[in-house]
Amino acid sequence: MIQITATLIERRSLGAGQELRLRAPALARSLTAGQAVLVQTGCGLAPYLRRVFYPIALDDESWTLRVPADGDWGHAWLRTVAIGATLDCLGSVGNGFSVPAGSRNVLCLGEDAPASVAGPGISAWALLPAIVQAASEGRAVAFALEAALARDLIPSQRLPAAVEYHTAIRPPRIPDRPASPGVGVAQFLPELLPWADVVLAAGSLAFYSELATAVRAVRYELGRGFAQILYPAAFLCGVGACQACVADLATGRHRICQRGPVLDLVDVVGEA
Amino acid sequence: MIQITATLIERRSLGAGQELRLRAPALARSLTAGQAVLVQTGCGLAPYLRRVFYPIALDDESWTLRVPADGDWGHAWLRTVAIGATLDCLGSVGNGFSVPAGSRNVLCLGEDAPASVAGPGISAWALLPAIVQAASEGRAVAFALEAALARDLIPSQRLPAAVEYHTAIRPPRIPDRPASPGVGVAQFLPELLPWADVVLAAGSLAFYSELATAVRAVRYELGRGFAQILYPAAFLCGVGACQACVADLATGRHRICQRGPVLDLVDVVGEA
Amino acid sequence: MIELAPHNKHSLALAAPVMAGSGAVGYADAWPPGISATMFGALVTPPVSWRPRRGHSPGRLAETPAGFILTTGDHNPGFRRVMDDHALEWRRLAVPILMALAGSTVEDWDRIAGRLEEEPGVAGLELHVTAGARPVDVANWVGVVRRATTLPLLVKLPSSQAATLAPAAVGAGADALVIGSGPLAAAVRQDGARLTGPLAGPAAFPFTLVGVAAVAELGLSVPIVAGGGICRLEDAQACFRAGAMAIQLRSLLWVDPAAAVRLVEALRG
Amino acid sequence: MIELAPHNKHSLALAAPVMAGSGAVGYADAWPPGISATMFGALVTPPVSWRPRRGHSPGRLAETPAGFILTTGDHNPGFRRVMDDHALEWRRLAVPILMALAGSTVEDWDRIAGRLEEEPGVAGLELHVTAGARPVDVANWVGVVRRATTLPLLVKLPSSQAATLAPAAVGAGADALVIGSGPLAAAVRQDGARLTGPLAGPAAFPFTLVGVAAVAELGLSVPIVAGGGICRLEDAQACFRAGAMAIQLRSLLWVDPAAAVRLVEALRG
Ligand SMILES: Cc1cc2nc3c(=O)[nH]c(=O)nc-3n(C[C@H](O)[C@H](O)[C@H](O)COP(=O)(O)OP(=O)(O)OC[C@H]3O[C@@H](n4cnc5c(N)ncnc54)[C@H](O)[C@@H]3O)c2cc1C
Ligand SMILES: Cc1cc2nc3c(=O)[nH]c(=O)nc-3n(C[C@H](O)[C@H](O)[C@H](O)COP(=O)(O)OP(=O)(O)OC[C@H]3O[C@@H](n4cnc5c(N)ncnc54)[C@H](O)[C@@H]3O)c2cc1C
Ligand SMILES: Cc1cc2nc3c(=O)[nH]c(=O)nc-3n(C[C@H](O)[C@H](O)[C@H](O)COP(=O)(O)O)c2cc1C
Ligand SMILES: Cc1cc2nc3c(=O)[nH]c(=O)nc-3n(C[C@H](O)[C@H](O)[C@H](O)COP(=O)(O)O)c2cc1C
Ligand code: FES
Ligand code: FES
Repeated sequence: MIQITATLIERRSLGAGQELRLRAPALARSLTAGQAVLVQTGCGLAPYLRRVFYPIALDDESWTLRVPADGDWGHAWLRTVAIGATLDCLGSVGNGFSVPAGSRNVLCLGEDAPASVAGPGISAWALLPAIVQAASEGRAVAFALEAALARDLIPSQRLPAAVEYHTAIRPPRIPDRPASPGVGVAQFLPELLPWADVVLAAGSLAFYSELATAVRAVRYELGRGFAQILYPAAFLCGVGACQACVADLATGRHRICQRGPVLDLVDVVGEA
Repeated sequence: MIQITATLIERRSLGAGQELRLRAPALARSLTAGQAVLVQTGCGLAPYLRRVFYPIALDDESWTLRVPADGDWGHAWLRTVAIGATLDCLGSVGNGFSVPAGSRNVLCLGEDAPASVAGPGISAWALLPAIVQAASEGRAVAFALEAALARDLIPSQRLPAAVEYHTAIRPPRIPDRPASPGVGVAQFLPELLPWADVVLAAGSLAFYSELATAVRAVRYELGRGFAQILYPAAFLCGVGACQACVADLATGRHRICQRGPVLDLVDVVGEA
Repeated sequence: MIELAPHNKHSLALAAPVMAGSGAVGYADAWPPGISATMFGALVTPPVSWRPRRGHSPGRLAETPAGFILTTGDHNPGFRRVMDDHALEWRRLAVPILMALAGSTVEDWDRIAGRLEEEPGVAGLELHVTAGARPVDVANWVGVVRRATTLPLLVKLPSSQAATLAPAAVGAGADALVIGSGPLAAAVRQDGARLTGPLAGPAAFPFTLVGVAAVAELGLSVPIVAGGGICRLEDAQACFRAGAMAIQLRSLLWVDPAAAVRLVEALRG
Repeated sequence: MIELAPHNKHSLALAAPVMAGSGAVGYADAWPPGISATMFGALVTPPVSWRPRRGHSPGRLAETPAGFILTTGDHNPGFRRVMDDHALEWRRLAVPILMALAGSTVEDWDRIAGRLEEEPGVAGLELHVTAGARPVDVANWVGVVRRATTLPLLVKLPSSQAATLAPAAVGAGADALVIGSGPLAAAVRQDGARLTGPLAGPAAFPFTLVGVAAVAELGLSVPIVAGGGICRLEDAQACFRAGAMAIQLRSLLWVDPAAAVRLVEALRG
């Protein structure tokens, strides 16, 4: 992990949200999709806790983060900062997605999971750099995305042309209530799962649990190495000291900044 | 007092400090030199206390504030805000300078008094709108200014051409230590005080006390109506509720947001 | 209507769940822009003592992270002058006025309470219990006032000691509890001196919330009013969920009156 | 050199006035970027208990204005595993290591203290006194540990109760006092649940400062270490002016390690 000062070089509005492109070569070169960056979002000491961002675009010189249109003060601050200002970044945290060399068919699955439901928010936008990279490496990529509102879907022009894109609107999940089958991305899975060599997913824990159920139904077993998921965790230190990020995984209580944030789906739902 | 949203329309750098011009017609039209404006300087609730500014320029549509190059977080925030952003302002607080109709010779006296010495900082820049107005009304204006560092003097090109400008560098005041006579603006007073019909002053309490001594020495008495001073106070509510701004004046304990911030020098040092 | 004195023959019924906390609008004579009596279920005066008090010397304010310390030292012109200057206006206002009794002068409490018994402009009392008070102190102080007046008595407790002191206050006759004053804190003033006093502003809210939840869990039979650092709709909602029946706003009225108006409207809507 | 155990036959001499507070760098195995042992006068481990503790369930973090609440619940792998995994490395480090003993398991304190008497990797102990403890509890707990070990004993007190508890800690044999853990607060987590725990971050500093000043005014004969929300050079200086001999940094190392490095260098320069 390094701490660096990034320069805000571009702001793009997206509805009420924004995308900020930050010049930070040393960080950008070491970042992969699914790794977290902890960004200071204020002057002085408030807000004190850094905001967690997963890159939505990456190149050699810069990375891009997406500021949601929510009421968070740190996000509000990011939306007012002038171009040319510097932002303090700590990253990368943990390990990201990594597509095994031999995987030809990459299935990406996303849910727009706001913070209130899924614990810390995880956005399907975090899959974008992995999608772009897989497509550029000549792999076949399918991307299925669900959201409660059409405006929260990723516009198709943001994806490489070769990506097969499926979208679904579904009512917000109700915690601890089982999902109706065939709603959301689940409707595409009977067709897509047999085709896929590897799955990369970003969403809530409920979304992952439905995914595991679908894999077991369609492929008869869920083996290690088939599906990678981005675990929704709150990070404070990112280095294993503070123990804020612990989660109860199938194998016990672990620090997600050390084990994740990208985990094998089996680590989350167990082997059974 | 009104609460309004002002738009940042211009930023000018001045050394490490900045001048911000804010469009806010309803406020600008009601403001006079020496009245305070309480500005929110952050997103959300931190910093919670508004920063206090005295206008350094005024027109019908806008007012200008000066952000010092200090370590204050609220000031740091103001230095990063993008043009076009909105700032929440509460103002005006109290009463400002007012030059009596018959005064032909206006003497303005200023000290660069940073927050650490004078309690809340008072800057001689707060005199500028009064200087500009008096000059534009055809009065004769002399302005004597002292600062510890040459870079903290107001550049002469910021003053109307007709203003007679005297500057002095003096070592920082040491609290509770009497000043050496003839240091700082004191050296100009034997000549300027007899000439003046009215004095407008902005500086520390020690500065005002030296002024009173000089007036009594040069003019033999200090009467009510001769000298107006800007009292350095910390404001919270600005409406008389919180009692944060109380000061012990010659006549007792008063709320400066109600009695000041511009007071007669006699209110501060007494009649004797 | 929210009844804050359900066990008292005098009702203290609030038309809105938001009160202006002690001194927030002075003696109903210091109104931030856009703030008016009609927004509130009740107004609380600054703390009053029998004799005038000059209060803490100037230099009363220091900033803390997301908050501040303000020590007025119960600065007030004394009971008689307060009544002479303001009681007539209070009778005219359509909103109940609660007189706050200064925590620094508990010896005055019963005398003032007795004089207010027949005063139509004052609907009740808010007693300010100081930090460090023990349950036995609270029982004594509240008991003395209870014997001096039949008016509704709110007792304001330090939030960090609220659960320890609440049973004593209720046992001695409190009609409702206000949680509460912020914990003692210190900060360095702009002039370099250290100022010590109760924490206020948003930084105080986590203590209000812990105090409200702790007192609610005791299951005492009196209404709870939450105050101290409430600035956002979420703060108010967290207090109501934790067991409060009403809230008090104070510094938000000074620092961002428009936000206070939005908060009151959101709670109404 | 800053001597934190002036009355103990074992010296606890710090080469720098800044310590890494309990768990700030894990068991000296979790280093934020740019942070190394050479910056510090001493390192304090996370709180250790005799048996492993799984700690508080996930969802341990909630934000507050200018601060946060983090409840680890003394999550730790137990004394033996800690020693097996880390004691060798501690012997290699050139900086004194203090083992923190978990406030939730005071019954373990003397047993752990006894085992450490001969352990070259551990220079002393930091006892974590929980909020709500009474002077008599502190006297008992510290006394038991004092009889079990001759090692330097730091006793960490809740900042808001520090002046009340300090004499008991010193009377029972504390070599130095750490002021202290933040007052109990509550905040709403991102998922809507309420989390209660000690306040941390800059919002905790006003309580550290009031606690340090209050204990210093007692004039006890032991060094005072200030910790809790120290983030700026001014904070550190205010603690030293109020009577502290050293400071502890913790969350600043996590949230802004570069600022921590600057702070340490400014204090050195
Ligand atoms: C509580 C109090 C105690 C005093 N004690 C002394 C004293 O011991 N010796 C002495 O020489 N002078 C005392 N004074 C007088 C004081 O110094 C002023 O002369 C007086 O407040 C008149 O203020 P003002 O109306 O000019 O100004 P403002 O500050 O504008 O006051 C306007 C009005 O509000 C009232 N007021 C101001 N502050 C408060 C407050 N905190 N609480 C309630 N009402 C307030 C004033 O009495 C006045 O009626 C006292 C004043 C007050 C308010
Ligand atoms: C204190 C503790 C109590 C446990 N109790 C149980 C139990 O009762 N039942 C059960 O099934 N499993 C328990 N476990 C096992 C736990 O769920 C993990 O399986 C174990 O931490 C292995 O973690 P790891 O190395 O994979 O992951 P990481 O979280 O990356 O841990 C890496 C290393 O750090 C250590 N570690 C992690 N967190 C802490 C901490 N907070 N304090 C000190 N060391 C830490 C781990 O033990 C491991 O050596 C416990 C673990 C710990 C740390
Ligand atoms: C100026 C001021 C004076 C206060 N005086 C008292 C008081 O006399 N009695 C009391 O119990 N609390 C007092 N407090 C604490 C407040 O009741 C409340 O806990 C605090 O203001 C935090 O709430 P706020 O942020 O909404 O202002 C005072 C607070 C302030 C700011
Ligand atoms: C993760 C975490 C765990 C803590 N655990 C303890 C503890 O076990 N014992 C204790 O006395 N204080 C504990 N505290 C309080 C800290 O010692 C300290 O008071 C607090 O972290 C504020 O300081 P900081 O902002 O520098 O982190 C803990 C704080 C945190 C953040
Ligand atoms: S974020 Fe601190 S341990 Fe994982
Ligand atoms: S600023 Fe509140 S009374 Fe003057």
